Amino acid sequence: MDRLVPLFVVLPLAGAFLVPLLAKLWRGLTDITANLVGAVLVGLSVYGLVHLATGSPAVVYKMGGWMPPLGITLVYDSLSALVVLITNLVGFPALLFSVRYLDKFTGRWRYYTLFMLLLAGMNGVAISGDMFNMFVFIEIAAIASYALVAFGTEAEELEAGFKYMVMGEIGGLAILFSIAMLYAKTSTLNMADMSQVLARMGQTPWFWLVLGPMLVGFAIKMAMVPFHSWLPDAHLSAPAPVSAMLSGVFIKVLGVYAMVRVVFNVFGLARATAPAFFNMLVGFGLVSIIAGGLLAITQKNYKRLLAYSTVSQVGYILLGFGIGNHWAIVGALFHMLAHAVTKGLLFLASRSVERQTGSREIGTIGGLEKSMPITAWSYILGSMSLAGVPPFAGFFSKLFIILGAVAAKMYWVAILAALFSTVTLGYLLKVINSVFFSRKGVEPTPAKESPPMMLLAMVMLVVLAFAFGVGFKPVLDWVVRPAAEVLFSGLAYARMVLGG
Amino acid sequence: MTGLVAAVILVPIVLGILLLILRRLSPWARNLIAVLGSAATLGLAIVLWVTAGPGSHNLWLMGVLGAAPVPLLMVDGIGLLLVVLFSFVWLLVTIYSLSYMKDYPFQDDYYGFLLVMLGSMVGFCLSQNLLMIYLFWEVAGMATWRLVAFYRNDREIRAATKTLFMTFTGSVLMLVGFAGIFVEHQTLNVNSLAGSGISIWASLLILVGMITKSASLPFYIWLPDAHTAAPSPMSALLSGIIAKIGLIAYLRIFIQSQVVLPSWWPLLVAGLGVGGSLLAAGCALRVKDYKRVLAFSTVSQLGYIFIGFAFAEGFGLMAGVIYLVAHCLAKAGLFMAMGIVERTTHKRNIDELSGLAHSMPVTAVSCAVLMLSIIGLPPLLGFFGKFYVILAAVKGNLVIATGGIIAAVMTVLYMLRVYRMFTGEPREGITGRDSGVMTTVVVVLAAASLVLGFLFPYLSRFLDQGIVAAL
Amino acid sequence: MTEIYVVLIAMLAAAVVAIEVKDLLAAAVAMGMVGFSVAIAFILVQAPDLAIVQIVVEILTVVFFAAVILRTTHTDTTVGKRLKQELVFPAVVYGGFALLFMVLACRVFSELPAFGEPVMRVARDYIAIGLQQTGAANLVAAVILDFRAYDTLGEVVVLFTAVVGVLTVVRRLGRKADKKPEEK
Amino acid sequence: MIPFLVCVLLFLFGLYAIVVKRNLIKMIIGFCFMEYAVNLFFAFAGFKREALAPIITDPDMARNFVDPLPQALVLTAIVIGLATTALMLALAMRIYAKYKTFDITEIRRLKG
Amino acid sequence: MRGMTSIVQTVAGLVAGMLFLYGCYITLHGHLTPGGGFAGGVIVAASFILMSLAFGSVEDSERSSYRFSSFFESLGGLLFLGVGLVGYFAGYAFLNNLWAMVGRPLHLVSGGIIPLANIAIGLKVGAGLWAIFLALGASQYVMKEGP
Repeated sequence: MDRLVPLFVVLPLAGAFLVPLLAKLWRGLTDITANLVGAVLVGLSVYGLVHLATGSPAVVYKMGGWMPPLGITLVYDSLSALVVLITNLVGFPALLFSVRYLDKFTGRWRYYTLFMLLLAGMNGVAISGDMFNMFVFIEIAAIASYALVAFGTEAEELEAGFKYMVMGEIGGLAILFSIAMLYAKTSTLNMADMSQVLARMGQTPWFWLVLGPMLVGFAIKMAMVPFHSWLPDAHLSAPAPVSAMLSGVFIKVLGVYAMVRVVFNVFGLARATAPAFFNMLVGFGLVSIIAGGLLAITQKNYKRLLAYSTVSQVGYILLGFGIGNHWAIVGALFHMLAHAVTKGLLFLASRSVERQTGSREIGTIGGLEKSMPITAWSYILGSMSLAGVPPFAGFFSKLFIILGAVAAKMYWVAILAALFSTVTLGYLLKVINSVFFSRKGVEPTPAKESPPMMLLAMVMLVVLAFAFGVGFKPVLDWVVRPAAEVLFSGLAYARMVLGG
Repeated sequence: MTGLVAAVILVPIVLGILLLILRRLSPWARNLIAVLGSAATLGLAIVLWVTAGPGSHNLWLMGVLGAAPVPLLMVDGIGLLLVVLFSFVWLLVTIYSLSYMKDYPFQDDYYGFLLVMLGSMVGFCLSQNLLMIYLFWEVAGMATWRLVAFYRNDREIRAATKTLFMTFTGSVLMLVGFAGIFVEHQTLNVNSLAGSGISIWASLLILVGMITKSASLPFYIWLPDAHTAAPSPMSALLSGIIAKIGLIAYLRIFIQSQVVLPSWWPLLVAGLGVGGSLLAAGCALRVKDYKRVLAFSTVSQLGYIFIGFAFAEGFGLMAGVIYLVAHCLAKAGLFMAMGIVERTTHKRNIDELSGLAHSMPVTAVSCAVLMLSIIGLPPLLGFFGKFYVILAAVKGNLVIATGGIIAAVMTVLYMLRVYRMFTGEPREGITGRDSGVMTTVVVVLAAASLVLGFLFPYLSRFLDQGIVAAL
Repeated sequence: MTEIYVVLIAMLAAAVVAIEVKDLLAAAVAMGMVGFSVAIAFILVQAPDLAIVQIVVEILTVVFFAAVILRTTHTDTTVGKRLKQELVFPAVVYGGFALLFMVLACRVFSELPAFGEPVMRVARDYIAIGLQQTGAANLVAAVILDFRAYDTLGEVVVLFTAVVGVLTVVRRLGRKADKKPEEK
Repeated sequence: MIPFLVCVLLFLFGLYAIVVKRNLIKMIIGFCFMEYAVNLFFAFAGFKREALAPIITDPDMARNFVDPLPQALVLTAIVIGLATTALMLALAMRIYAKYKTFDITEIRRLKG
Repeated sequence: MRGMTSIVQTVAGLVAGMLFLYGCYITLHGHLTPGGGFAGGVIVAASFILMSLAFGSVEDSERSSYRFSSFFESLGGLLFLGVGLVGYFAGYAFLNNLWAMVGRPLHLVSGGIIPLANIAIGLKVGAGLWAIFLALGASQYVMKEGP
C-alpha cells in the first residue's frame, strides 16, 4: 500500500488524459476506460482499507521524496481511507449508470473526462496532507462539477451551473484567503507542521478569525443552510450520475471531510477545548435538518425534493460532529457512508424514472411499480435506508447520532433528530406513493424498465446499503471507528505524519 | 438450538424475499411456497417448543456494540407460546388468503410480505435485545405498510401512509428511549437491567412508541383506517398479531427486565389503557362499517391488556397474556369471518345487512363463538383473560376497574350490534354464502378459542412456569 | 516603498472604474489595468515570475473577455438604473458585511507578521538547499516543479478541467435530437 | 499592514461586484478582483525588505531572498483563477445566447 | 471570424513567429530565469491567437486546429504524469526528481525533471488556452450557427 497511495489521484488523471485521445479511436473505448478506472479505484480503496484494518500504520507518502515541511505529503490514514472508499464506492456505480444514460447526450468523452477529474479531485482532497494542495484539488473537483452541472447546456442547466459556480467560487476564494493568512502567520503549509505551530500559539482571537472564512467556504461547499441555495438547482440540472456524486460524495468530501480535517487535526479543536464552537455546529446542524426537511416536504419535483433532503441529511452529519462525543462522531462518519450510498441510489433511481417517463413532477406519473419494479424497489429500499429503517445502513447512523446526543445529555436534540427522520420518511413516502403506487388521476404511466446496465448500478448500491446495515459491526470496527479515532486523537495526527 | 432459532426466523423471511424477487412465478408455485413457508415456521416452532420447553435459554449470536458478545435472542416460555400461537394463526390466515385473494393482482407482493412479516414477528417474540426488538419491530412495520396499501387505491395508500407515519414516529421516539437506556446502563439486553431504574424521560418515550404501535389512547387513530383499508386476512393479522407488538415489547422491557419503575407508572399505563378502552368502545357504538367496529373493538381490547400489564404484580401479567392469546385468536377469526361476509355480500354497512345466518349458518355460529370470547363469556378463553384483568385492576385501582367493567359492558353492546346482521329476516338480494376453505379457517379459530377455554388450567400452569422461569 | 502605494491606489481606482463603467469592453480594459497594476506590484515585491505570468494571463483574460463581449453585447444595461427594491437588501447586507470584514481584517493583520518581515520557516530551507538538491537556479521553479510539483500537477489539471469544461459548455446541442425516450 | 488592507479592499470590491451588481460580466470581473486580491496578499506575505528575487545567478551569492514559496503558490492560484474565469465566461456567453441579456434580474433562476 | 487588413497581417506574421520562439525560450529556461512552462505556454498560445485574429479563420482550419489542440493538451497532461511516473516506476516516490544532479547548475541542462515538466506544461497550457480561445471567440466549428 505504501507505494499505491498516489494512484488514487494518478489513475483517474491518467484516465482523464487518455479518454480524449481514445475517443478519437472508438467511442466504446471511453466507456471501457472510465469504468475500468472506476473499478480499479474501488478495488484499490478496499485494499487500502484492509491494509489499514489489519493493523498497518497510516501511510504517509512523501511526494517527490521530500520530507514533510518541505514537500507535499499524502496522508492515507483511516479517515482518508473512509472518504476515499465513499468516493469510489459511489463513483463506480455512477460510471456504470452513465454508460447508457449518456445515450441521450452529445459529448460523451467530455463527460467522462470531467467525471474522471471529479474523482481525481475528490480523491486528492481526501488523501492530501497539505493545505494548499487540498485547495488545488478542491478546485479541480469543483470546476469539474460546475461544468458537469451545465452538461446538458439547456438554459436552466447553464443558469444553475453559473449560480453554483458563483457560490462555489466565493467559497473557494474564502478558503484560499484563509490559507494565505495561515501561511503568513505560520509560514508552513503542511497540515501536520501547521497544527504544531498553531498549537504553540494558542487560541487567540486571531485563531478564530482565520478559521472563520475557511468555515464559510466549507459551509458553502457542503450546502449548510444559509448557503444552500445553489444545491437544489445544481442537483436538478446535473446528469443523474453527477447528481448522485454531488449529493452523495462531493459535498461530503469537499465540505464535511475538509472541514473536520482542518478543525480537528489542524486546529486541534475538540468538544472539551472549544464547547462554543461545537455548540454552534450543533445549532447549524439542527437548522439544516429542520429547514432542509421542511423545504423538501413542500417540493413537487422529485429531484428537487431529494436535493433538499440532502441539505437536511448534511445537517445530521454536522450535528454528529457538533455533539462531538464518541458515538456522535462515529454516527456522523457512518452517516457519511450511509448517506452517500443511499442518496446516490435515490438520485440514480429517480433519474431512471425521469428517463423512462420524461416527467419529473410528482402527480403526473403514477403506478410505476408495476412497469419498472427494480427501479421502484431500489428507490423504496433506498428511502428506507435514508429514513433510518433497520436493517439498512441509514438506521445505524441515525442510532449512533441519537446515542451520541443522549450521551451528551442533549435530549431535545436527540428527539428532534429522531422526529426529523420521520419527516424524511414523510417526504420520501410522498414520492413513493404517488410515483410508484398511486394510480390516482393518472393512468399507470407506460414505461419500460431501464436498461440492465443502469439497473446493475442501482442494485449494486442497494446491496451496499443493505450490507453496510447488516454488517454494521465489521464496518464499524474496521472502517468507522478508526476514522473517528483519527479525529479524536486531534494533534496526534501531526506527530504521526511528521514522525513517520 | 441456535440453528433452530435462526431457522425459524430466517426460513419465512428468506422465502418471503424469494417471493418478492421472483415475481411471475406460476400462481401454483407461489401459493405452495406461501403455505409451506408458514407451515414450516409452525413446524419449526413446535420442534423448538418440544426441544426447549418452557424456561429460558440464552442464545449467543454475533456480538453487537461492545467487545463481549451479547445475547440477542432468547427462547423462553412466553416467547415460545407466542411464536407457536402466531405461526398457527398465520398458517390459517395464509390458507384463508388462498381463496380470499384469488382474484387480485400483486399476489406475489402479498404473500412475500406476509412471510417477511411472519419471520419478523417470530424474531420479535424471541428478542431480548433492544436492538433486535427495534429491528424486527420496524421490519414488521414496513411489511404492514405495504400490506395495508395492498389495493393501491388512494384511500388505502393514505391509510397505509398514516399507519406507517404514526408508528414510525412512535418507534423513533422509542429509539431515543433505547439510546437513553444504552447510555445509562451500557447494555442493550433487557435482562441485565434488573433492579436498576430507567430515567423517566426514556421510559416515557419508550411508552409512547408502544402505545402508538399498540394503538392506545392518544395515538390510536391510525388503526381503524388501516383495518378498514387492508384486505380482510391482513386485518386479521393486523388486529390479532401486529397490534400486539407494542404489548409484547412492554412485557419484555418493563416487566421481564424487572426495572424499577416510578410509583405512578401503573396508574399512568392503566389509565391510558382504560381511557383508550372506553373511548374506542364509544366509537365502536357509533360507526356503521363492521370492519371499523371491529377495529375500534381492537383498540378497546388492547387497552384491557395494557391494564393487565400495568398491574403486573400478582396475576395481572398472566391475565394480560391470556387475554392477548384469546384476543389474537378471536379477533383474527372475526375479521376473517367479516371478510367472508364482505366477499359474498359486497356490503360493509351494518344497517344494510340482516339475516345472514340463514344463508351462511356455519360462519354465523363461529362468529358468535368468537364474539362471545371477546365479550368474555365463560368458558371461552376470553372470559378468563377479562376476568383476571378486572380482578387485577380491582386490586390496583378501583376507578380503573370500574372503567374496565363499563368498557366490558360496552363491548357486549357493540358486538351485539354487529351480530344483528346475522339475525333477523334475510333481506332482498343480499345473500351470504359459507365458502369452504375460508369458513373452515374461521371454524378452526372458534374451536381453538373454545378448546383453550376448557384447557385453561393447563395453559395457566404452562404460563406460570414460563413466566416464572423467565423472570 | 512609496511606489507600491502608488500602484495600489491606481489599482483600486481602476477597479472602481471597472465595476461601475457602463461599457463592458471598457470594464474589461479597466480590469486589465487592475491586472497590470497587480503585475507591477509583483515586480515591486521581487516576484518576477509572478509578474510575467500575471501579465500574460492578464492579456489572455482580457482577450477572452473581449472575445465574449464582442460576440454578445457592449452595454451593461444594469448600470444607471435606479436601485431596485430587491437590490436594496443585498446592498445593505453587503455594506454591513464589508464593514465587519474590514474591522476583523484589521484585527487579524495586527497579529500577522508586519509587511516586509515574513517568518520564512520552510522557505529558509528552500533557499538553503534548493540549488543543490534540485539543480534549478530559479528557486520558484524549484519549488513549483520539484518540492511542490504535485501542486503544479494539480494546477495543470485545473486548467485541463477548465478547457474541457469550456468545450463542454459551448456545445451547441447538449442532448441528441429528441427521439422517443425508448431504447433501440 | 496597509498593503494587506488594500488587498482586503480589493477583495471587498470584487465581492461588491458579485453581490450587488446584476450583470454577469461584472460579476466575473468581480471574481477576477477577488483572485487578484488573494494573490497579492500571498505575494505580500512573502515579501522581505531589502531582499532579492529568489533566482540564483551566481552559486556563491549571498542568499538574501524573498520567500519563494508564496510565489509558487500564487503561480498556481493565478492559473486556477484563469481557469475559473474562462469557464465562467463560457457559461455567461451561453446564457446570453439563450436570454439575450446579461442582466440577472431578467434571468429566471439566478435571481435567488 | 474575419481577418484584418494586410498591414496587420504582415506585422502579425512577423510578431507571431517571434512570439512563438520567445514562448519556447521562456519554457525552456524556466528553471533558470523567471517564467516557465506556464508563462511560455501562454505566450505560445498568444502567438496562435494573434495569427487567428489577424488572418481570420474558416471552419476547416478551426476544425483541424481544434483537434490539434485537444490532442496536444492530453499529450501534455500525459507527459507530465509520465515525468512523475518515471520516478515512481524507478522505485522512488511519485514526481521524484531523478536526474537532479545531471548537468551543471545554472545551465540549460540541469534541474532534472524540471525542464521536462516545463515542456509538458508548456504544451498543455499552449494547447489548452488556444482551445479555450477557439471556443469562446472563433467557434464556427465548435459552436455552429452563432447566437
